[in-house]
Amino acid sequence: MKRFITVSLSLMIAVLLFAPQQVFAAKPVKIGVLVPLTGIVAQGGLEMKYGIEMAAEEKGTVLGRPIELIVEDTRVKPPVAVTKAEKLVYKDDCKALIGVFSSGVGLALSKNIDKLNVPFVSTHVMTTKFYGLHPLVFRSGQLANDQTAVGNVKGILARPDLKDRTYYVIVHDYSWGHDAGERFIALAKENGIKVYNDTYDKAPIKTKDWSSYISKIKASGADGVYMAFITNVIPAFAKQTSDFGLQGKVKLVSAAAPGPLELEAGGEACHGIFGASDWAWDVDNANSNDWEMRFWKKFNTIPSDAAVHSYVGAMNLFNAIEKAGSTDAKAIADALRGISFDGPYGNVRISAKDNCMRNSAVLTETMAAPENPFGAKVYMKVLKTFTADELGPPE
Amino acid sequence: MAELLYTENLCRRFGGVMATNKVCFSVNDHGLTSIIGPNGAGKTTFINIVTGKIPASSGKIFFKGNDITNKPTHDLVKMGICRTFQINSIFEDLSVFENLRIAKQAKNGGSLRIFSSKQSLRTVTEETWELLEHLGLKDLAIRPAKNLAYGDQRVLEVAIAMAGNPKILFLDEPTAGMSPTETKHISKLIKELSKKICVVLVEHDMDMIMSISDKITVLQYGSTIAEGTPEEIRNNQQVREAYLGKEE
Amino acid sequence: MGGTIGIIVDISLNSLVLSGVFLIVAIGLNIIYGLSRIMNMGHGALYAVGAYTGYTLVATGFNYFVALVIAPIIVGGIGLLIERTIIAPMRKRSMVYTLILTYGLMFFLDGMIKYVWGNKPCFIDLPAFMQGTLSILGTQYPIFRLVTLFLIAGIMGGLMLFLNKTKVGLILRASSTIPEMVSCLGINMSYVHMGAFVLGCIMAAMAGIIAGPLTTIDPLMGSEMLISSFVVIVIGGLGSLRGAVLAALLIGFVQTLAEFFITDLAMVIVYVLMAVILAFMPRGILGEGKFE
Amino acid sequence: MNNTTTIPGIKKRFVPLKIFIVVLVFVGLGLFPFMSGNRFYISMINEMMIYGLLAMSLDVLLGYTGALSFMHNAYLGISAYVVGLFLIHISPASLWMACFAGIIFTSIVALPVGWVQVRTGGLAFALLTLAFGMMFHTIVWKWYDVTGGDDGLMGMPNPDITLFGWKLGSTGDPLAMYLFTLVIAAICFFLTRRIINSPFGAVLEAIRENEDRASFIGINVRRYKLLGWMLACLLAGISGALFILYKGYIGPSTMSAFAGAGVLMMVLLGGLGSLWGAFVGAAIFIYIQDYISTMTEHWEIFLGLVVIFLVLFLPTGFVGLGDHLKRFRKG
Repeated sequence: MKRFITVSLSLMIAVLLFAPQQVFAAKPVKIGVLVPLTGIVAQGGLEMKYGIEMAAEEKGTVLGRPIELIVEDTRVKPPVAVTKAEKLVYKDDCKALIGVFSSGVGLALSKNIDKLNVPFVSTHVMTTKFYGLHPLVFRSGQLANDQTAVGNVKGILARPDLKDRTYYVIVHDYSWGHDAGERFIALAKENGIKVYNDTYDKAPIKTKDWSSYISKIKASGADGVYMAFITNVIPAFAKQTSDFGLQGKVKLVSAAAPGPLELEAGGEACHGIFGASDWAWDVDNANSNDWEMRFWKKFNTIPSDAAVHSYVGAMNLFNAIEKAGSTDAKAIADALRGISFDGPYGNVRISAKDNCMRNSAVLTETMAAPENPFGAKVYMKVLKTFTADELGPPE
Repeated sequence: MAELLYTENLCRRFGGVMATNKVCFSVNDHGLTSIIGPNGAGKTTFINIVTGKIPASSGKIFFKGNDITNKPTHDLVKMGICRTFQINSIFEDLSVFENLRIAKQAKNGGSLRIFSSKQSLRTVTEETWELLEHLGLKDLAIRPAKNLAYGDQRVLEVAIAMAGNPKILFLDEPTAGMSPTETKHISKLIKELSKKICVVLVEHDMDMIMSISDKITVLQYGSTIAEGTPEEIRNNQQVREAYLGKEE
Repeated sequence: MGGTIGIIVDISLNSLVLSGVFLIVAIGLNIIYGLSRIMNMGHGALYAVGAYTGYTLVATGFNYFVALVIAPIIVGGIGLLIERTIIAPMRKRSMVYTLILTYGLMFFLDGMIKYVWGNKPCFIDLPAFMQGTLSILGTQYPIFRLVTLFLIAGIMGGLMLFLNKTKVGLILRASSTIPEMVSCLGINMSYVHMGAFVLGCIMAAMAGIIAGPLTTIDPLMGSEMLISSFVVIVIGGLGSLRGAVLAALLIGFVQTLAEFFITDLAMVIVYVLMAVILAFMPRGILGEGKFE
Repeated sequence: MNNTTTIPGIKKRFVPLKIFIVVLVFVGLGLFPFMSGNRFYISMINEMMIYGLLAMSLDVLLGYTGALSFMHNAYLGISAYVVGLFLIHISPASLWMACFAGIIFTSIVALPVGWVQVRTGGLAFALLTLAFGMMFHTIVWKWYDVTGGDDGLMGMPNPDITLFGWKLGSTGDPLAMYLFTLVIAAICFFLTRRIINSPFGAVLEAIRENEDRASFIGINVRRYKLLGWMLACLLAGISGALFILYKGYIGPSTMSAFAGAGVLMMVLLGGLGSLWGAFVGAAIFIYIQDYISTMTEHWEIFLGLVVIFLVLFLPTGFVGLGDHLKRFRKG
């Protein structure tokens, strides 16, 4: 018996070693993907990775060469992301970087972009600091804070039941949160929307127990909350406000679109969250519906805005490399300026003026989901669509 | 003969128990004084207070006339009040040579030199070798202290205390666990030492006590019940009762 | 809507709940340290495993209170497995190495949680009667949080009874003060250490299930609770249960008040408090080792 | 070879062999960037040297004074922030002034903290370092307008490095930065070795061996523990300055409790009580962490297993392996 095992083992190893190496027609074009796979936003990072993988598969080849994605986990920590970017560019010889969830990581990466000397397309960073930050740094993904603020303020003004509420502003304590908070307060004041606290509350990202913040909101008597939280914390905050019996009385307006998976977990308590976002699977057009089904079949997770942004961002990047005709950093960057792609949420164009995308967006409110192929119980219903120029910024 | 060290009504209370109860104890600048008493009489507690290991509850200690009650241990050692421990307390991973060298260095000073090498402290190294030779530990010099035989470790324990050139040396049961030959060796050493400096010995080995002590103090339940020469103590009725219990 | 009384009620109840959760996690950590001088860095991860197990049990149809009993038993079993395989051989090693070993255990457990349950936050759905709020003195307070207070009081009462009244409890208490003496009495110390570790894990799991509905269950809940429970047992005095009770109340109130009034610097206050107490009372408020 | 009758330093055996190895390693590291030229490996080794310096500073505390610090990386962070702020706000070109300011500030902060730390011992000391470390972490994280909060310090210039009058290049150029780190790390290594073998170092070792007995041979344990603490924090400050010059970035996550435990791991991996072991430990830890995390999403599981395996089966760490094997040979 013992002999039999050793023989079969050696056979197996032999097969493994001499398996026919896949003969490459030509050297692949390597693209570095930087997404958070651990830490608080791991779910968002996973969905971003799916979006980019889907784009690479559907695009197939660039400049006649296969696309090879090398994925690295940023752990939402800027120093880690910089080290991983160095590895992707120097060791794996990647021609471009894509992804990045948080503004902190995005800004740290942009600081080192001269050393790395490759184009960087961020697909989820919302900080307004990205406008014209660096000739090699682009944004093609989530709405920036100013665009979301415009969308939300216009949405509030259009709704009589929201117009005259006083809003209590509470943000996650990092650059995106501060930026989103300040933008909304400034714009709300211009349009006569009552804001309870001009100096917005800053909550640590790792906050789990929101009871003391909710008691503050109850004590303030405000009947609306403008929250700038990371996507997967929104349902948790909503659930705890409903635990405290505030769901009917206090209206939640969000600066970022809640993740669908997290909405499912939140369930009943997550109804009534109001906010602007690029896309939700309730958007009804041929391109969007077709994309949703392809995504659902391939990954069996509810299609989310994090996935669709990364998909569109990746397509823009691949088309730019195709247009540039070479993998030279400057050529790709020039090609990226002004490029556009007709994706699930309409035409997404990267403005030549400030390297950031312009695209249409939707105003949504979460409620019980109708019959849908994904088995989702809660969904973001589309109330209104904004055109790109409505959200600005002017070019 | 001026009094080197004396205590006035020294007390130490642990909760309700008076471990040391108004002890008045005095020693001159040389000679061998022994402290004996049944287990739990407060011998080690008394030494712990005088050497600063634990603070006194009340009472005073004077050394060369000035009050040293509750002074930190390292200052007391610098003044020359050194001690050994009942349970071996040596620098295990360091070599025997280093064990004594560091004690010498702490005494002679030079610890603040951060860039010169250990050997640059000439006198410290020379004195360490002399002490090693004197105590017959020379051939064990480079062996780590923890690999020594138990008896040798006890000798090292005394050697470390002696390295500090003490004026008064408290020995807490130095011969505990030693073989008869080693006990004889150590007794000779202690007797020789008590000629130059004051030695206070806490021991259970009565033959040793009676043979080498100049003066004996007997403690029971924390207070002194008798004091005197070995002869007086041997015939003292109270001491016999304390040890053997009252005859019915 | 709130009114000042309402706010006071809110804050005091919130801090009681927070102190309660801190207490149960810290007690578990203290039991393990008090009895076998092991500082378990993986304690936070076991707390998270308890919460997740509770979530899965409730999701598969068990009643919340049934889950509150089953999950600690499961986690206790996991604790037993861990103790037998990697903690027991560390008995004779120095404290530094056990710290690093349990640090590795924490990484391992956190990784396993992500592997088994994925990244998404989960919520334990409570039985009907506990949902909704109760109006007390002009403020709406969730019923569940009040129930938590009773649960915590019950668990602490049960623990005190177990330690003071039962024979095993007596052995545990004795071996925390003089381990050598207990082994002389013919009690196999490795069973005591095993018992202590398992009891610690059970407490961590219970705290996890109770805290589950209060906060959110996500992979990072363990590490955040670990640091808070360190703060509590250090201030209370390592190994002293009564000290942990005092410290949990102190930290619970200070943190909640600080979060309410000066939200930003809340956590700085807590750490400054810990540093001050440790500086002047290195043994913590009640001193070390008194295991009652 | 070793004559006990003369007055030797006991550990003087094989002296020429050890010096030869150290010089060989130093020259090898020096030539490496010119030979391989691959920027990724240059910057990886650069990072290993910086963390090695930090691990060595922790080894001075843990391996030589016997005091366990959970968050020694906090002092790397403080120095890095001060160097960064100095370069951003005061004068972007003066590299040496910035490093000097960083190290001095770290020592000023470390003194009162150290004074409080040395009043405790054993586990209380370790947990107090956790408390102070978390305090610095939270302050740095909350003081948004000065430190940039969670995003870390932005807008770091790249000053030029002039070493003994010779201009290496700007901190942005990995080669210049590599050589700068190598020289500074080497100087710190030799100075620390000198200090450890000095009378002061002997006192630290005595305190590590037996704190009680040390006070009974006349050592003011608290004062020397404080001096040992200051030396460790000073070295951490130097590694902090190198860190921000190399990375151009510092954030609260570098000063977190987990990064602190990581440094502790490096020391234990390398083997306690051997200064160059800390560098070996740092290199291994960084390689394992990077290598595993690129392999799978669930890298935490494997890292945990590696740690448990090392503590159970390789207690004295890789460098300590020597003593481990020697003991076996003796049977």
